[in-house]
Amino acid sequence: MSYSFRGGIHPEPHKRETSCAAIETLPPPDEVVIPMSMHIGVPCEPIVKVGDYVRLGQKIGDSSAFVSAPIHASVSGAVKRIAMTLHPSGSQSMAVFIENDGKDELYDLEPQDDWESMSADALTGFVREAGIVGHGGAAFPTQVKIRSAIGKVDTLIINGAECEPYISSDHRCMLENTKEIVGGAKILLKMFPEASCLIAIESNKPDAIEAISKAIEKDSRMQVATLKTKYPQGSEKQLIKSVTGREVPPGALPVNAGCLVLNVETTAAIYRAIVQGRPVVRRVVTVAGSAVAQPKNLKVRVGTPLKYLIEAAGGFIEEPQKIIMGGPMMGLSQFSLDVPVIKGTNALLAFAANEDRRVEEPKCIRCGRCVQVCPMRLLPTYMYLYASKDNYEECDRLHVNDCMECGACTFECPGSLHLTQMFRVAKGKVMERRKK
Amino acid sequence: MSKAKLIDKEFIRLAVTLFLITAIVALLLGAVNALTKDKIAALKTETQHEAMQSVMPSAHEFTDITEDALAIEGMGESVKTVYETEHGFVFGVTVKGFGGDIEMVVGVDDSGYTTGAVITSMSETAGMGANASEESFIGQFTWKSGELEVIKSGNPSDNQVFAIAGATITSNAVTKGINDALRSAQLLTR
Amino acid sequence: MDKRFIMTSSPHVRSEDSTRSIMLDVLIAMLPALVLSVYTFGARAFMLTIVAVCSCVLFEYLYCRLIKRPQPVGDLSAAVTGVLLAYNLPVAVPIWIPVIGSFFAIVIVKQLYGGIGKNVFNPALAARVFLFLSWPVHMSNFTAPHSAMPLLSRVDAVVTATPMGIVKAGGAISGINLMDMLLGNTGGCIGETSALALIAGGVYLVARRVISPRIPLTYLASVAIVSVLSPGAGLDNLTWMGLQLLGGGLMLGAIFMATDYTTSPVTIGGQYVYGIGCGLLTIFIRYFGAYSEGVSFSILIMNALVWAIDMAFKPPRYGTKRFEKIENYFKAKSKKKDGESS
Amino acid sequence: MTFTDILRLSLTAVLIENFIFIKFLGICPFLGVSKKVNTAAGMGMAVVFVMGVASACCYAVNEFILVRFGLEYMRTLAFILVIAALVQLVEMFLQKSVPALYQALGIYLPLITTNCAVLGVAILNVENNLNFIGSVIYGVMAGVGFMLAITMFASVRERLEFSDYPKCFDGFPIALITAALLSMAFMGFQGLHVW
Amino acid sequence: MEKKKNDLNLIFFGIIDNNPTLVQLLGMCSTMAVSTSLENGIGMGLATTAVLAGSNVVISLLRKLIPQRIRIAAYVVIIAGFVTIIDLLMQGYLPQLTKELGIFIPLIVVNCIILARAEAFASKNNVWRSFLDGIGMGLGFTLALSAMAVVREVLGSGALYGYELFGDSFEPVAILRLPPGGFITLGLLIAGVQKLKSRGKEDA
Amino acid sequence: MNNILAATIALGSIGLVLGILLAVASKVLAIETDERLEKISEILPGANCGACGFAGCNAFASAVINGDVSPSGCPVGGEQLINQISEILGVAVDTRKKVVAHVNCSGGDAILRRFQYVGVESCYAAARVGGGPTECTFACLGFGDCIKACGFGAIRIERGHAVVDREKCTGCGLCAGACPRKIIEIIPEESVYSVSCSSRDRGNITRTVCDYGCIGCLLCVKKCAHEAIIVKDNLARIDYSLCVGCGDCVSVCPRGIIRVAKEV
Ligand SMILES: Cc1cc2nc3c(=O)[nH]c(=O)nc-3n(C[C@H](O)[C@H](O)[C@H](O)COP(=O)(O)O)c2cc1C
Ligand SMILES: Cc1cc2nc3c(=O)[nH]c(=O)nc-3n(C[C@H](O)[C@H](O)[C@H](O)COP(=O)(O)O)c2cc1C
Ligand SMILES: Cc1cc2nc3c(=O)[nH]c(=O)nc-3n(C[C@H](O)[C@H](O)[C@H](O)COP(=O)(O)O)c2cc1C
Ligand SMILES: Cc1cc2nc3c(=O)[nH]c(=O)nc-3n(C[C@H](O)[C@H](O)[C@H](O)CO)c2cc1C
Ligand code: SF4
Ligand code: SF4
Ligand code: SF4
Ligand code: SF4
Ligand code: FES
Repeated sequence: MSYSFRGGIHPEPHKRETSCAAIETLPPPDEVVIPMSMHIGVPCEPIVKVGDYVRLGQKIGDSSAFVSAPIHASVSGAVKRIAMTLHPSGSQSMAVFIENDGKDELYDLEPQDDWESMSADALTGFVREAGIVGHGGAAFPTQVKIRSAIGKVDTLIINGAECEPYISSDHRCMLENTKEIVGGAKILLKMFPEASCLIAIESNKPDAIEAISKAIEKDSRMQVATLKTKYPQGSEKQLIKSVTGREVPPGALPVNAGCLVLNVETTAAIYRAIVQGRPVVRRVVTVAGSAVAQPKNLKVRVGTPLKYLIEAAGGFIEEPQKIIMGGPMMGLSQFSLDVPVIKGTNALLAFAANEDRRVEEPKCIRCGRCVQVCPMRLLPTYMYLYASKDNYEECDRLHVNDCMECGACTFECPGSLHLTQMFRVAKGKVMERRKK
Repeated sequence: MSKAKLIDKEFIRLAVTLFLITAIVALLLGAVNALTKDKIAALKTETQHEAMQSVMPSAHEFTDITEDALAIEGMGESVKTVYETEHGFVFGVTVKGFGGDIEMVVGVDDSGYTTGAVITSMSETAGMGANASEESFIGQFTWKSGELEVIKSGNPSDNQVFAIAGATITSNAVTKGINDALRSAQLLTR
Repeated sequence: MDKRFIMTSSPHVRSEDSTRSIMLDVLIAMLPALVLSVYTFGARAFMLTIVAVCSCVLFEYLYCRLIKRPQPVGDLSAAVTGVLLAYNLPVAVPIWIPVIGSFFAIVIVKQLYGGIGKNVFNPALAARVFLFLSWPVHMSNFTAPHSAMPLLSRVDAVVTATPMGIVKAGGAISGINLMDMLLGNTGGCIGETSALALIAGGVYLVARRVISPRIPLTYLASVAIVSVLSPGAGLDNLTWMGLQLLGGGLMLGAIFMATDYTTSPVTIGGQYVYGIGCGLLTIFIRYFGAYSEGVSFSILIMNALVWAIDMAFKPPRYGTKRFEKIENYFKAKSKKKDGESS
Repeated sequence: MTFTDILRLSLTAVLIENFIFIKFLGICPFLGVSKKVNTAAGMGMAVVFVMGVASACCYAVNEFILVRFGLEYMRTLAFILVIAALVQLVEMFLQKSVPALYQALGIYLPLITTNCAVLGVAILNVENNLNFIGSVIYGVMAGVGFMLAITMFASVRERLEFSDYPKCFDGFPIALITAALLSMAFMGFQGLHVW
Repeated sequence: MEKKKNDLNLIFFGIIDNNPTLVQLLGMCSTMAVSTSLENGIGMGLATTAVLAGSNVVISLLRKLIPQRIRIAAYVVIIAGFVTIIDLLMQGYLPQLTKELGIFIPLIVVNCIILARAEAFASKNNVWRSFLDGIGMGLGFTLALSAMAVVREVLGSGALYGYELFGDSFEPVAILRLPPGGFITLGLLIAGVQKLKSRGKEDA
Repeated sequence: MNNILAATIALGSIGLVLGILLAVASKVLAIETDERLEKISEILPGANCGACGFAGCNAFASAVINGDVSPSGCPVGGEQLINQISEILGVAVDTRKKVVAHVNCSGGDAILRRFQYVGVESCYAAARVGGGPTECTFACLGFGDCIKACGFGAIRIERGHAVVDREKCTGCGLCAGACPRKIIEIIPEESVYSVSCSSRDRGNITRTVCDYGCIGCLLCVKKCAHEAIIVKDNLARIDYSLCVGCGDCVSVCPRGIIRVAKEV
């Protein structure tokens, strides 16, 4: 039996092209653009000046705020510019431009060979220093997450679900970085001595399940959980529900359900940071979509503009209509290929056709599919109606704020309504209302 | 609040005004009633007479024998009033229809044949049971005798009538009333 | 050419289903009933269906032109309404009946409220009741199967009793054959006589995930349960139940009309309640009402309650205790079972 | 009054001869106070109460004054007077003694004086020759029918807010069309025969 | 002279601009219940007009004498008095119509139009103006009733004022004589009026 | 005659009894009520027709007093009634200077677009997708959230951007709150001139994306003899407490965006 939850959808996976291809390394470009805001929380301040020489892995930005993660140079070379530039979110953000001297001079942190004897607190400190943020998409500073969970968690869930269509970066990492992932999990188990660890993988990745199972064979505290393949299986709340049967209460965090969820690559990053002394300067990005010539998984330096990734994937075979950073369900569409890869970037998609079936006049026919698929058991069709009449009070009463914007309802809607976007608006307005 | 204060000028004004207005209106009404009372009563008998006349045009004198007639064993249960005429009887019949009571007047002559029937009051559905008062249906009940039967299609024999389409209940009810009248006439002539 | 990229909020992919594809599926699912109906009642059944479909589509087109709304005709929902309206007519009705019915269904009941998704009452059913109340004679003029009907000319009253009609009138039960009712070899409206063809359509719809079986099953089950417990007409319990299930417009109503998206609840709990409500009302009207059929009236009445039902049967909020308890209970149970079996 | 009689009276009043959908009594509050389910239900409750009490009082007035003195023709006058005073008394009484109930019902009371349904039920009681218990049951049940109709209608009207009808149908027209469709559905209860 | 003209305008005000049924939306019950035929409609309309005019006059006469607190009770009694008079007269002279209109004759008492005019107009204006207002409002009511009745009788029974209009081939829309027909006709009629009004506004 | 007498006495006594009852009740059961409530109830039509959507005139009256509904909510009473109610409520005659809303953007269709936006048709929603489709991130998006917010129908979209009709605008400011780009300013009605732009981008950028935008050239500042214009963050703003409405600045603006507000 594989674990599951109620609701969810079964989109066409489109993973075949990339999931079998080994990760290729993309050489760093001549210039990287490193935004000072690559995580949820307070943006970093640059701690270098124009003209400074920085080495690969050297810290170039930091913040004293609790919810933040430092930022490191992903190439060695001179700081050319520090200026506002376009961020993948569409807004302007401060960024450090580094001219790559091609030497990749290292500025590694000290590897901690004796990590097994260190305290959880000290280990978390290294997680912070390495600038680790969640690789699962939200880019929440991992150190904050771990710190607030210490002592309150009995289940550690390593999220290898990768439920979004097209993306296979986690899948490849599980096959190629197995050792690092399991190693990271072990470090985490050290920090959570009373917890057991579940590595949760969707059933459509049997090779990954096998590889991880083999690697953890001897460890009694680790176990692989096979998940039913469906979207959004990888979402924290649904994952916790699937594997533990617990529901995270509204507005609460996973710790309230005794769980800590970390993405597989986040876990690997912890291993790399502590055992190898390497901060987050690279990440694996799936480049795919109907407009891309040769879809593939690329290991790229943070700060590489998107156009280099497209180039490495053979360019466009068709005029792209839409560029998406991230998965097709949760990702952000982009209007410029000059924006850089950031720590949370797990995919870059380019679509040639009208894949989201935009129509002239979206109309709800009350088919109820959105209600059936909503993993948060909300009533999207009603929330949409009230939101479109600006009745945010009623939206609040229908718990629009529980919506995690997974997009399942919008995917299913035969009337092509922009449901999820409407809820994003409604959530904003509800918060405004509450503040008043 | 003390009792003394309760009955003040204002209080009296209210009660007295209301009393006066009501009394005056009542007085006027009483007067109007006195003027129209007889007229209304006369009208009532007149309409009744008209209905009876229309189901038995040959008759001129209608004598109320309801009390005696209803005492006879086996009288149709729906028969409410009975008048004797020089050629037969006129029955006031009330049956349960679809939407409530159907009141009709039925004439039966001495030979046991219906001379006619009219519906004087009913609350059947428009377009359905209400069509019962149309000649095409109620007209079927002239010059019939014996036990009548409702059919929906085919060729009617002498003691059969066509149902109103979509209103079998009404048709059956009316027919039951006629049958009751016919049976009662038989008892009375015997 | 415009070189700018398109930007939307996520998600960026959608399923293949559209309103049009769904309606097409419904039309396909209704075909078996039409075929059988043409076999039983002759080409006039087909002709009336075409008239109804064409006039529904035409009225939708004209109305939207008149008030300058974007044309919805392409979504095929008017065609579905047309077919269902025709299925609710006796085969002997004059040709203008489906035309007027279509006008009422599309203009008054559907478009006046804003078109698809906005109407409160089921257009085809409301039109059927409208026609019944306006021209009861035509609307209860049922013909016997295989009595050759003229294709175009006027049909004078022919009147056969439908199975439900016979029961209501307390007539000869011997004339009723459940097998005939399953195959549609009885008097009745164009599309309602063959339970088998309707069920086939229903299975197709469920298989294509166009409808969930929740409403049809609860509807039929509640009728079945009540009727099996309180048989009538001197029949044994099961035959009586069979008669109630196969007779009249129940199958058509339960599978195609109670499931109409716009006029039924969207919540799962709501759908159960709605199905049961329809079932109980139908039985109530059939048992105690004057009219032998209760399906149209009961669905219309339940239509009015749809939003109230939805709001009363909201799914429990994610992460609230009430639900967790129930779920844990079942989990514990199933775990125990697993343990035993292994 | 046997149980069947009561059942028959009740079903007649609630379903078969629903005051709103079939008999056309009490349409003004039905259309006016049905924008929100809560208010509609409150109004319904108030009507049930007043119709029950009015049936009882009018029965008494009819039986002990009008019939006794041969003043049947004064029915309308006597009844409306009783109802008007009654409603006002009930209102004042509730406001003073049961403020909670007044909060719930009180605001609807004034509307009821000029509601055909209340006078209508009093007159119908007399026309149908109902005895005291019958009158009260019919009164209450007709009120229940009103309440059923108005709450059902209100729940549909809340939905109409999201419908998209031509501007000239705004307000009463679309409400009336909706009431027509509901009334059509209620026609299905015609000729109900449970007893 | 000027003033007189103004006063007469009151009548048209009631019939058209401020039609009690179609614009003020009052007195719905009898409007729908008795508009199945033109004869009933006109009968009801005129009966109501008589009561309206009568009660307006009397209330206007007494407006200074009636204490505020019992004014509603007093008005109701006066109106009921007129209604009963009309009822008795109709029973005496128009028995068939009385039967058709049934319970709705006594219910004229609670027709909101009458009390509304008593309160809003007669209690504040002089006798003559009140009388005209009553006539105007009454005629407006009659007009609305007749309009409805024409639609419902012609289409619902194929007749007008009892006279058959069409041959046998016309099959009347029976639903128009039933309660749903009342709701629909009134709904469409008011929609029509609102449309006309808004068009008038746009032109201006 | 007897009958008539009976009628008079019987009905009269019903009236008397009820009159007494009511009178007594109104004393015994009297309770304190808001004086204004009674006053307003008195002048209301008293038809209790429910046309206002409230359960009767009294309910309406208390709603008016609580400020839940405007005195114009009674469709029966007409204008005269509205005035009377306002009088009773003592709604103070507004002595403040009238203010109106003004949309500080002249771009509209003339602004370059960064991408094609598809989605919920509202400014708020569009502004949250990639920072909004207009190349100028300060510009009016033209989906009319302000129109929806305005209860007086005072705003319309013209050439792609919102325009306020000063006649209808009451200065309530709801539109300003609804605008996600915060470009609606509430200004004195008498003020005639305004810099209809909100771009704080540098001049060279503004110049490339919009035909109108303020480039912060300071010409108006220099021209203004009353020091009523300041440029901050590349954007000129008029200080209305200093502006005398001379119009000197209008002619010097190279972008032609200092204009008579009514004509924008
Ligand atoms: C203000 C804030 C505080 C948070 N605090 C914690 C925390 O204390 N512990 C934790 O595990 N996660 C914390 N999170 C992270 C969320 O639980 C979640 O992991 C993160 O938002 C990404 O989740 P997603 O990828 O499912 O969207 C916090 C998030 C926010 C926005
Ligand atoms: C709808 C939805 C789908 C998600 N899918 C995945 C997924 O497939 N894989 C994953 O690792 N995280 C996924 N996430 C993010 C997780 O909720 C969670 O934030 C993450 O696993 C926490 O690990 P991190 O902090 O290391 O990123 C998803 C989140 C949402 C809201
Ligand atoms: C709204 C409605 C009104 C009805 N009105 C009548 C009626 O007035 N008279 C009647 O006999 N049957 C009436 N019926 C009952 C049905 O028409 C019933 O099917 C019919 O009486 C059976 O007769 P049939 O066998 O001719 O169809 C009514 C049914 C409904 C639903
Ligand atoms: C499963 C299904 C059932 C439907 N049933 C009906 C129906 O009973 N009557 C009808 O008029 N339209 C029906 N339609 C068509 C369409 O949804 C209907 O016209 C809407 O009510 C229009 O808003 C149906 C559509 C679907 C998908
Ligand atoms: S999925 Fe779309 S069409 Fe269906 S109910 Fe939800 S919003 Fe409406
Ligand atoms: S986007 Fe929100 S409402 Fe839609 S399915 Fe996901 S959680 Fe539910
Ligand atoms: S919302 Fe208020 S301030 Fe804005 S335009 Fe309308 S009336 Fe003026
Ligand atoms: S002024 Fe603001 S709210 Fe109005 S249309 Fe422009 S961007 Fe939208
Ligand atoms: S006329 Fe107003 S309630 Fe009947």
